[in-house]
Amino acid sequence: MRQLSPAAFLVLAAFTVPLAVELRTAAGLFGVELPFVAVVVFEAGLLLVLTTVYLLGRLSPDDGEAATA
Amino acid sequence: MATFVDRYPAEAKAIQATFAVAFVSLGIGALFGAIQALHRTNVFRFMDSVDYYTLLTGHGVLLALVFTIFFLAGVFQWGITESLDTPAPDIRLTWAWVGLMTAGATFAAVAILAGLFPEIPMSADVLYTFYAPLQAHPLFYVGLAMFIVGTWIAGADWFLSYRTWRRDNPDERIPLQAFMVLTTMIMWYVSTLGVAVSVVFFLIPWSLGLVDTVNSLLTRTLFWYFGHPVVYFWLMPAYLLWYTVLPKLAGGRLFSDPLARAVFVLFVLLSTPVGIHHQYLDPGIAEGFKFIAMTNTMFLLLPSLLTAFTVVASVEHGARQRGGEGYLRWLGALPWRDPAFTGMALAGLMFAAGGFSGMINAGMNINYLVHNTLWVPGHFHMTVGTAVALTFMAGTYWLLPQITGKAVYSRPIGLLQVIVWFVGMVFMSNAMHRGGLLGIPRRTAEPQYANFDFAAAVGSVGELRMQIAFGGVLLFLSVVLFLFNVAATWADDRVGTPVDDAIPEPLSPASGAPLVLDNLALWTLIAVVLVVLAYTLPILSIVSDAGLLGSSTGSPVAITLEAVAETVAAALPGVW
Amino acid sequence: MVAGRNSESDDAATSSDGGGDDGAQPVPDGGGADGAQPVPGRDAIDDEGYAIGSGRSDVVRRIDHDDFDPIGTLVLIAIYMAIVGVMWVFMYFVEFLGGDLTVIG
Amino acid sequence: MDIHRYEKVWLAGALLLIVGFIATVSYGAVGAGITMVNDEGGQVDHDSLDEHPRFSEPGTYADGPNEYDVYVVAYQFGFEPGTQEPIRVPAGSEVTFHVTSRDVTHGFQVVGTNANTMVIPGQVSTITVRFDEAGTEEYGLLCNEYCGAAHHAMEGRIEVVPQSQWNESMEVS
Repeated sequence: MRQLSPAAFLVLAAFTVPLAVELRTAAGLFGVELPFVAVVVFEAGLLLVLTTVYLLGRLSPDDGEAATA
Repeated sequence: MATFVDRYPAEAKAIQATFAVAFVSLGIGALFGAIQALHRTNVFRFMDSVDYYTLLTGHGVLLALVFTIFFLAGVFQWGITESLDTPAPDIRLTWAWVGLMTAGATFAAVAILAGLFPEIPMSADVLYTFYAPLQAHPLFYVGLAMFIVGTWIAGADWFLSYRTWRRDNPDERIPLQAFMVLTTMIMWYVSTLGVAVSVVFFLIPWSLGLVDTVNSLLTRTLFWYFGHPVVYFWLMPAYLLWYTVLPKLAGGRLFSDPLARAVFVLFVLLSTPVGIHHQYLDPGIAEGFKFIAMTNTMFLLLPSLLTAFTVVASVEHGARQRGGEGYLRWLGALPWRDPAFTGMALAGLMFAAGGFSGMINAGMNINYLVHNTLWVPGHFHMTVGTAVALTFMAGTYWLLPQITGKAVYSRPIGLLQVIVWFVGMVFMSNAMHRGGLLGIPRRTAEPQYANFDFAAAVGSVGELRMQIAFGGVLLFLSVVLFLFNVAATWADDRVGTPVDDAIPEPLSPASGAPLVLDNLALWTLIAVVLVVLAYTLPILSIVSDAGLLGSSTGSPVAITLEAVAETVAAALPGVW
Repeated sequence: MVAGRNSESDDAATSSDGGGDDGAQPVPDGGGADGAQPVPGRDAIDDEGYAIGSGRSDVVRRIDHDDFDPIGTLVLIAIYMAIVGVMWVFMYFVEFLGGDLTVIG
Repeated sequence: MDIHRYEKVWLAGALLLIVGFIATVSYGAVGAGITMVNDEGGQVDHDSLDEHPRFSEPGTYADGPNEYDVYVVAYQFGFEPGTQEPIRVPAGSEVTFHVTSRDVTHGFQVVGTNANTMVIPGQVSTITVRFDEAGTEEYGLLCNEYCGAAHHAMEGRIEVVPQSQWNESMEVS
């Protein structure tokens, strides 16, 4: 599990926001009407994944594998 | 290791003054912004809607003119002194423009804020664009004029430093930062002429009652003659930081000095003959003039698109030097924990998005779709409100230590601050763009109308309002964190090396740039010719149509609750 | 976030920060070809081992003009170009021309 | 000056993008026939609109088969007609709005549509749009340029009346 610095964690968290906000528009283009909660859930999901990656990175030592942005 | 303040203490003092004024107006302007975001979305209101426009005027003038221009004046003074390694010709001259600009800004601010107090017979609720015949108190126009003249003296100050340097270095290339400052000021001199004529020859005499009428379309056209270049006046210092500082922060070097120069020359040439694209939907201007303005505007995209490549390439160079690999994985190798770097990077990213909505605004007939809708403030909160403002805040984390000799109080707070700004702006400006497409107008205090509702295709208008309010609150929070960090830094003690302030040489050096690029006189001449070509006929036809002074008598912005009550009452019959 | 690092800087990578210059020895002349001031010394560095603007201090190799091709930039820019193109067509032909009451005179 | 080949590629792409934008807009003007608000409306003396043949009695004027002219005066803070009583236009007709201001600069936007123009004192804005037979029956109207203390209350309505129900009483003549 590669390491995420606190900074990287924050920056990535910031990037999840536009994704979540635009989720419904994207769905709307395919005629899918997503409720507002869907957006909240989606954002929460993204943050959860990110947090897990971050914590795992804290626990397990870095195997020196390269980063993915 | 000595930094700027140790080498140029006198200049540093003056820069500290301009930064101080900039940050104070940033605080006030941001507070107004937060109040507006909550008021017009009907989330939280404590004032009457008529006061909304007073705050809106304050928000626009304090942030778009005072914060940006005072900060960039500091950056330019730093850039000139540092890159030419030449002290100000006479520090009293420097303090003269700092003083004049401050006095002018204060006058304008007083005239605006007086509008909040009915007992004071003074108001200037004319918004940042002060379209006649809406009439502000003379103090407002006088303040603006003093402010502009102050910037002219500042420019003269910098050209004098350049002359001194040139005398000692007859055959050198102009150092890049100095080149950027000088070209930007040339653009500024050319473009401020319009607003100066409008304010000094028409609006001041008219507000003093010396002349009875103005030609609304003429003063409006003169305003936009200046109103578009001014956005480049905000943007150029951000570009200066992106070109010369960001690569260094990323651990790299500027990809190409010659291209950076070419880009600034293009801005000198094309920034001004485009103003009419703000008047696509104005009567009294032939479609042909609008089309010419559009083609100029579209080609003005070129320098910004080139900047995108050069700056990103310079940042990539840093990432590669820091061990970055792959097509995109290198992004991970960047120093994201540096608030100065991260702030500028996020600002650049958002500028890419704001650039797109700008392309839409530039399209002549598609303007029917977005003109004066919420889309427009959505656009400029991404550009001047983030590309410029966030870059300035990020730059502060790197510049403030140099001009105060003090290390930044807290890097983590700084990082949090720039990220909160980014997130807040995503919420607010995204919702504004969407709202605009639904036909929600800009510059209004009320979210709802009596005769109709706005229909949202995806989601609901209510959600858009919530996003605007939430984003506005985050943005205000970000400014609070920023100002706290700045104040705490300022209150700290001097340290030996507050910051790593070395700027590495460009990968592709100035020597590769054609000498003609440094021929400032030539570019000035061509710029003037282009302006004459683009504006002579429109101005002549506007004047011959409605006369130099037109027929619009003043309409002082009176804030009376009765007027509002009557109008609302008048509008209601439409409903029932 | 932490770069893929070469072995000599692993200790930095495993430490609690992403870009600190602890461990990672800056290459001679701090990576910048400027050769002006050196990278700030420890005394100048805040408690978290960091001075703002010291991106140079994590430089692990020096890349000069001739051996640098900004392929990553080209990729990013191409993606941007594609997005802008699609969005423009959508905005103009769907949002605008698809709209009601278009001005024809 | 040496420019990296990637940057040359980008430069070409950027120029292509710019030319593409201009081409699209030109298509809109020539192909789709979209006309900009321009100087055709001419000028009026906004202080003596009551002496103007049409603005003195603003409203809908019949002007040839299925062609109508609607004269609207914008003022602080409303439209005449539009605010007190709605603007009425027949469905399935081509309508030219002639809008001017009695006092300050206003905006004239038919909510949620492309009918949108500035209204500047002394100038007449003219925009022609087509109201389809099967189109919307009612539109909102708003001022989208700040015009003073009660700007947010400056609004109105446009009623699209089916041809069958359209009668002389709805016209000024």
